[in-house]
Amino acid sequence: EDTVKLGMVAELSGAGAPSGTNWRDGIKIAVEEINAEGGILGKKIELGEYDTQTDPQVSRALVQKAIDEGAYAILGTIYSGSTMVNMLVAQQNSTPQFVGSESPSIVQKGNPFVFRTSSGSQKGIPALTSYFTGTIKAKKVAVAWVNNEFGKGGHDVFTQEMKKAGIEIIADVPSEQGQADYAADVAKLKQAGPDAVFVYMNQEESARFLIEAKKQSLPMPLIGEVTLTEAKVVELAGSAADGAIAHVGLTASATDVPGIGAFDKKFEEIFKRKPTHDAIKGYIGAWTTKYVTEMVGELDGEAFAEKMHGLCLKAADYPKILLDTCWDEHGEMSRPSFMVQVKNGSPVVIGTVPSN
Amino acid sequence: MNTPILSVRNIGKSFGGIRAVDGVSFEVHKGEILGLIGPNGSGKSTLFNCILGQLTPDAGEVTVNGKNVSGMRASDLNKLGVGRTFQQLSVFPKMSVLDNVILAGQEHHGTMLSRLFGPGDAGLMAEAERMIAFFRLGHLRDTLAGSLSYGQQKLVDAAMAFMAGPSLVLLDEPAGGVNLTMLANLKDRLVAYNAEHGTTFVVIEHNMEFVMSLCSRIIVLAEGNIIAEGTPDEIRSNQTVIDAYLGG
Amino acid sequence: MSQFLQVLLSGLATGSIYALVAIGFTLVWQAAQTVNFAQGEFVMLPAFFALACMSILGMPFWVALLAGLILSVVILGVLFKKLMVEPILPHGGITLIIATMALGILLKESVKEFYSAEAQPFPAMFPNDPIDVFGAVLSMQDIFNLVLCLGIVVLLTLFLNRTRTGRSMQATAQNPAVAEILGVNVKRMILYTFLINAALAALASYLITPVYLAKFSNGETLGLIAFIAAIVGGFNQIRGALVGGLLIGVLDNLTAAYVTAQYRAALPLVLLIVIILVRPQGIMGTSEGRTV
Amino acid sequence: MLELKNIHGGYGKITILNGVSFSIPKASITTVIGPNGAGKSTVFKAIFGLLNIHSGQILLDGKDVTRQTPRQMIGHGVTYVPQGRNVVPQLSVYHNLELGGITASDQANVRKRIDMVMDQFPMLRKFSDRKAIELSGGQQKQLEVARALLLDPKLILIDEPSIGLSPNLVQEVFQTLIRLRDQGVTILMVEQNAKSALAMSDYGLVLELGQTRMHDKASALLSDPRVGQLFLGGHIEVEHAH
Amino acid sequence: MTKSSNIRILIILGLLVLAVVAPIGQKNYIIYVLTSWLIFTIAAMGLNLTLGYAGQISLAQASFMAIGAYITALLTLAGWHWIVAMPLALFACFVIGLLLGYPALRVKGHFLAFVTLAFNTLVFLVLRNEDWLTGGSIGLVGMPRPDFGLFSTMKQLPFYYFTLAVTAFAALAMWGIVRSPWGRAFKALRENPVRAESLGVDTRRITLLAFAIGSTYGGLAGTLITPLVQFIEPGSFALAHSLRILLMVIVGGAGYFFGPWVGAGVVILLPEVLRFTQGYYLIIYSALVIVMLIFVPSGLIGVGARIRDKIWPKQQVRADLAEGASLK
Ligand SMILES: Nc1ncnc2c1ncn2[C@@H]1O[C@H](COP(=O)(O)OP(=O)(O)OP(=O)(O)O)[C@@H](O)[C@H]1O
Ligand SMILES: Nc1ncnc2c1ncn2[C@@H]1O[C@H](COP(=O)(O)OP(=O)(O)OP(=O)(O)O)[C@@H](O)[C@H]1O
Ligand SMILES: CC(C)C[C@H](N)C(=O)O
Ligand SMILES: [Mg+2]
Ligand SMILES: [Mg+2]
Repeated sequence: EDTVKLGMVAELSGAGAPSGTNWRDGIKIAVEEINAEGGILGKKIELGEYDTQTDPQVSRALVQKAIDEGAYAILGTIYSGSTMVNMLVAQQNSTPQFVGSESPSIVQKGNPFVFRTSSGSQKGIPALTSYFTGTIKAKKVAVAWVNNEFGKGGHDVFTQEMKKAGIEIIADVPSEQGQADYAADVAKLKQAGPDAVFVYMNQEESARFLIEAKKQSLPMPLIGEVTLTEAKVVELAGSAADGAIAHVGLTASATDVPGIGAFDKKFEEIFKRKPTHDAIKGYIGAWTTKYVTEMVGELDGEAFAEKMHGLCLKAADYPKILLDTCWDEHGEMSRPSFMVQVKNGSPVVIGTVPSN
Repeated sequence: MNTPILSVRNIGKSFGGIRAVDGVSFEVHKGEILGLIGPNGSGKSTLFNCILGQLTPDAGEVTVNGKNVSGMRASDLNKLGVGRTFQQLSVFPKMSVLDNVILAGQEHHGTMLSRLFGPGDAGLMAEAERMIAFFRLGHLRDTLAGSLSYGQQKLVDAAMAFMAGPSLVLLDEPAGGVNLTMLANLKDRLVAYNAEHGTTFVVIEHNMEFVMSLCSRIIVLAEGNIIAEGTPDEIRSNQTVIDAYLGG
Repeated sequence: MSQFLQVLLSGLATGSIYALVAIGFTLVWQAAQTVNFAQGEFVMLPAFFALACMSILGMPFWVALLAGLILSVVILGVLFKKLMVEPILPHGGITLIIATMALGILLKESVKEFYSAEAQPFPAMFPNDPIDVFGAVLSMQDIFNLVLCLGIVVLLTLFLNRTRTGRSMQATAQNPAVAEILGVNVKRMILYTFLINAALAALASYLITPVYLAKFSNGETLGLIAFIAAIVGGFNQIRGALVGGLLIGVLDNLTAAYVTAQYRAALPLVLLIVIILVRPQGIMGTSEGRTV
Repeated sequence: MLELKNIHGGYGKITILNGVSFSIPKASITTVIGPNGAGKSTVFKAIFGLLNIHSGQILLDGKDVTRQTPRQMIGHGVTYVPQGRNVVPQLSVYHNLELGGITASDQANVRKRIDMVMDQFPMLRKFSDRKAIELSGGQQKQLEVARALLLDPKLILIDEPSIGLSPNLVQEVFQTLIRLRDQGVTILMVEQNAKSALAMSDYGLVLELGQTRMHDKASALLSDPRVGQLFLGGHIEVEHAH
Repeated sequence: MTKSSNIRILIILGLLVLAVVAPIGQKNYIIYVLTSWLIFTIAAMGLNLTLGYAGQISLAQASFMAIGAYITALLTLAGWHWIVAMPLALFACFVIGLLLGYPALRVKGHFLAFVTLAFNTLVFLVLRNEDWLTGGSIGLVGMPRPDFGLFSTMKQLPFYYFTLAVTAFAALAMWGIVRSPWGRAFKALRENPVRAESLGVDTRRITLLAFAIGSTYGGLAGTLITPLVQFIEPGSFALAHSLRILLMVIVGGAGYFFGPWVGAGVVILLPEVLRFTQGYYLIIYSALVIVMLIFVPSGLIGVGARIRDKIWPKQQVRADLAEGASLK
């Protein structure tokens, strides 16, 4: 055979479609680039696309299908709820899998074949703690979160962190995925009057929240992780997003980083829109597959997984990794990250956080 | 006579402002064929529905064989041996004629459990076939009841009322739409059944020829009240009844 | 106190949106005796029509809104009636319900594939400037929604009950065979129903989308909640939609603020069950009458 | 006035009418009799455009009206009162009546006629605001018959009007039909209440197994012993179930 | 009569043989899909009883799969054998199904649809929010597949046969139910409950039973989903899945015994077949469903007969014509 198959299993329809399609498009760019450079170990990549409909059961079946059809590695899924289900299948088949999910539990199951493309919230959120304790010196905070696998994971990490830091959580406001009306949530936060609010929701939900927050003129800083300042959220929320702050693993606005700037340009040219961090995650996942496979020297899932553990790739040597990145023995990932704030309708990098 | 098979005491039923049945009392004796007539809207069907558990009367009491059955559910009444037909066509349209007729008898055979594990026809096939043949519906045995003509459905309806071997049957306009020859037949059948099994009938009808020749006693209802009661001859010549109902 | 007022007013505002969608359900029920499970998608779509007109054809906002309205009336009104309702309705309610569910998927996925999977901002017809009401905040748009909803309910109720065309539509829904025998133009009455429904959907779409953002999946929850609102209010009365919508909007917000956010979604459902069991015809509905 | 030429037709796969032919003159009453399931109602449906006609022709005043829609038939001045119950359940009695005249261009006239039929059936006036579904069976039938009188029809097809009506009202309906006939309206009626129906009719028609068997003066049918024996209550031999 | 039932038995045997050989030599994924087809057939069979035969709309079938699945999961995780967990799960579903039947005693049609829909969503919320028991949105993971000593179902193929056996048994039981007087009583309830009641049918009991038995089948499907997927979470039993099962019943042909088999086949397999169309497959799929409902509204099970009628149009004469006229 002169091709190597990769299974791109993602949320191409259903609630997760915005994340999934970005992930797919990021991967598409990577695959094109890799194939232009001669593929992996001289074999061209053949990308299989599998749509989970944002349904965990379907995602599980599709990972099985991708493997049946000869996928050497799986790229996806994004929603933690799905990843939790389908990573078992990849594991049973000793197939390496790059996922775009952030829920802490994913790397806590002892699965040696799963690897993140962004750090889990148990790493991302603690990076924010110093911001709460140091920069804004918060005494009491509130948390508004989306009640799904992703949000719950983040919520739990955040409450633990705050407890450790001795900050009191005075309002805890869960909301539904797909919720449209945030009036009650914001009213509740307003009433409670915390020093800051930690907002942990998917993209559109973040946007709707910000719009309502502005309407009711919620006075305190809104701080998030990953999603809150994403380009999409800013586009949707418009001026309501101004002032929102978030810690992000990757952002297309970090154009100072040469690789990211280039990717950003290319993506916009092809797809006529700004890449989200899911697009960059997919891109990195595909490139890592190439780099590490070529280190191993053959198409061997087990060897690949073994190689990945404890591996660090430097952007200087492996430019398409974009930032220096390491994976630990659980498949958790670390790399430098950014603090971003929305100013005048666009996210601006206001600081970098070293990898932890 | 001994205890009446059906006794209705002071039944009343209103719908909004309309007093459909206004405290009606009467008794039906074992083996009697009683006619119930009256102008449209006089409360005949409502009275039936109150007696048989399809409606809850506002007041009053119903006893069957001396047993108080007020508030009893229709299916339980049926199991006590009370059968009925409805004024409106009331078959099971997407079931075959045969299934319609078997269904009408099956709940009287065996127990709930034995009906699950017993034979599919609950042992009623022969009986049902005979009943169908009697009403000259043999060629329609496997036809869906819903695609029968009006009169044919009326006959299926009547056939169903007899399947369980009831001791009291309340018929709401059995003659409507039935061909005269078949109707004569139906009348013979009622009379024969009555004679053989002592089955009691209460019949609502607007076909005077049918009622007068079938019933031994007739009750006339108007505006929810009994306005006359007597033998067919007495009723025929009762001026109140002629004015309110029979016409000139 | 100001929290309570805020929650109450916001609830009314959201409730009027639910009501706007719910009206479509009660209308289709009263005039065609069926349920359109794609109603949520019917409300999701017109905003995309308008967006497409703006972004692809470069139309100005108000022109695009008009074009979107026309497209909705043609596609969600005329075509829907001709291609789906007419052939399937005679085969019974459930079949049409399933077909409209499939239609919902079709519309949703088409928007996703041919327009975008991502949410889009949508300009508001009215300034979103906050208005202070004793310390609580409402927007112009909120107030307009409420007023509009009331107006539509009154107009539609008058139309259905006070005009001969309206009554012919009801007759068509309740007993199409009889309507036909009496010479009612049954097909035209059904068409009217779906034309009105489509126009209402477009209107609702333009009012909702600035807040909800334009997204292919918007119909899912919206359709469901509006449906529940319609039932709670009373399915066979247009005004039921208003009462149901406002009630659910307010109770939903009150629950989220004061009782439990985790089980917030359960509240309309519990309300639904209670109402159905205690008063099946709904708060404003009338009973369907004699069965024996 | 109305002529059927060798009509064949039925429901779906099943053929019910096997060659029905007859013609009726203007301003006459014709009563159709026959056993249950003969196809009487089916003939009416065929005329009114509600049946799948395989072959044959229907002429109205010499014009071919085969396979026209009910609306077209109404346009030609034909009205139809089907068998069974046919009211619009949730509309009021008054609005049900109004629907009977929905195709008329002169609505003022319809309102006048509504007033007229209400005089004829006082129950309708008394209950004009009630929902039709709430009426008793016979009251609903009165409503239906009254509803058919609101237009100025040339031909009335009326399928068993007597079902559910009290005897005085049956007479009332028959008298109305006679009055209409005298005004020049043609009436085709199915009745199982055949003796009184034939007595007031000009012609009688016997239908059996989807075919016309006899067509004669009503009085001739009434006095025909075979007709009496077979369809008017004479005895037939049937096996008894018990 | 007997000839056609002989043919039917032959067809059934043929299909059974087909079901036995179908997965042999197939990849895991295909076997997995076939297994889910069987499992959803069971769930759809249950709904077909409730809806197709007894005429009671239920939009809660997925929640019974959930109840069956979670009970099985919790018990097998606690070390119980599937064979012990399964009957307990079924019993629970039966009892809860009875309870769900109560609203059906008061309301019908779309009202009932919404009560059941509400129930489905409430079950979902409980499963998601009560994480001390259900694992919340993270779900439960690592449930073992049953091991019957000599026959272990750990591998995909044995698990398929295990499922096939359970399905066959369930189908047989359903066949027995719908052919018994109960089946007739269910239909009578669907067609005319008032008349049925007046003929002695205890419509109350029959309504409750229709729900209870239908729900038990949903539960049975759930007890099989748990070991098949070995992971369960609330989202897999949300409303959309109830609607999917409803779609199976309608597309297959409500009220026909083999309807659910066809329906589940189409709903599960058609998307697989269409997968090659990439992003468009849901569009094509839903369009196909609509077209199907327009042309065969009573379900695919009737397609054969319709095609036969098209190819050999057969006019039937009225049955009484043979008896001859009485008036010559
Ligand atoms: N919708 C239908 N589908 C199939 N067959 C039908 C349908 N309606 C009637 N039939 C059949 O057609 C035949 C004639 O029916 P029709 O209703 O015309 O009888 P009819 O003469 O009016 O009888 P009745 O005196 O009982 O009203 C009957 O055998 C009946 O079974
Ligand atoms: N469910 C109901 N709601 C409102 N009114 C009702 C209801 N049922 C019956 N009525 C009214 O009660 C009165 C009696 O009706 P009922 O049907 O008992 O008359 P009936 O004597 O059977 O007449 P018919 O001879 O026409 O069948 C009528 O005025 C009717 O309109
Ligand atoms: C849409 C994203 C916020 C989802 C997230 N990556 C997850 O882990 O579920
Ligand atoms: Mg009556
Ligand atoms: Mg007839």
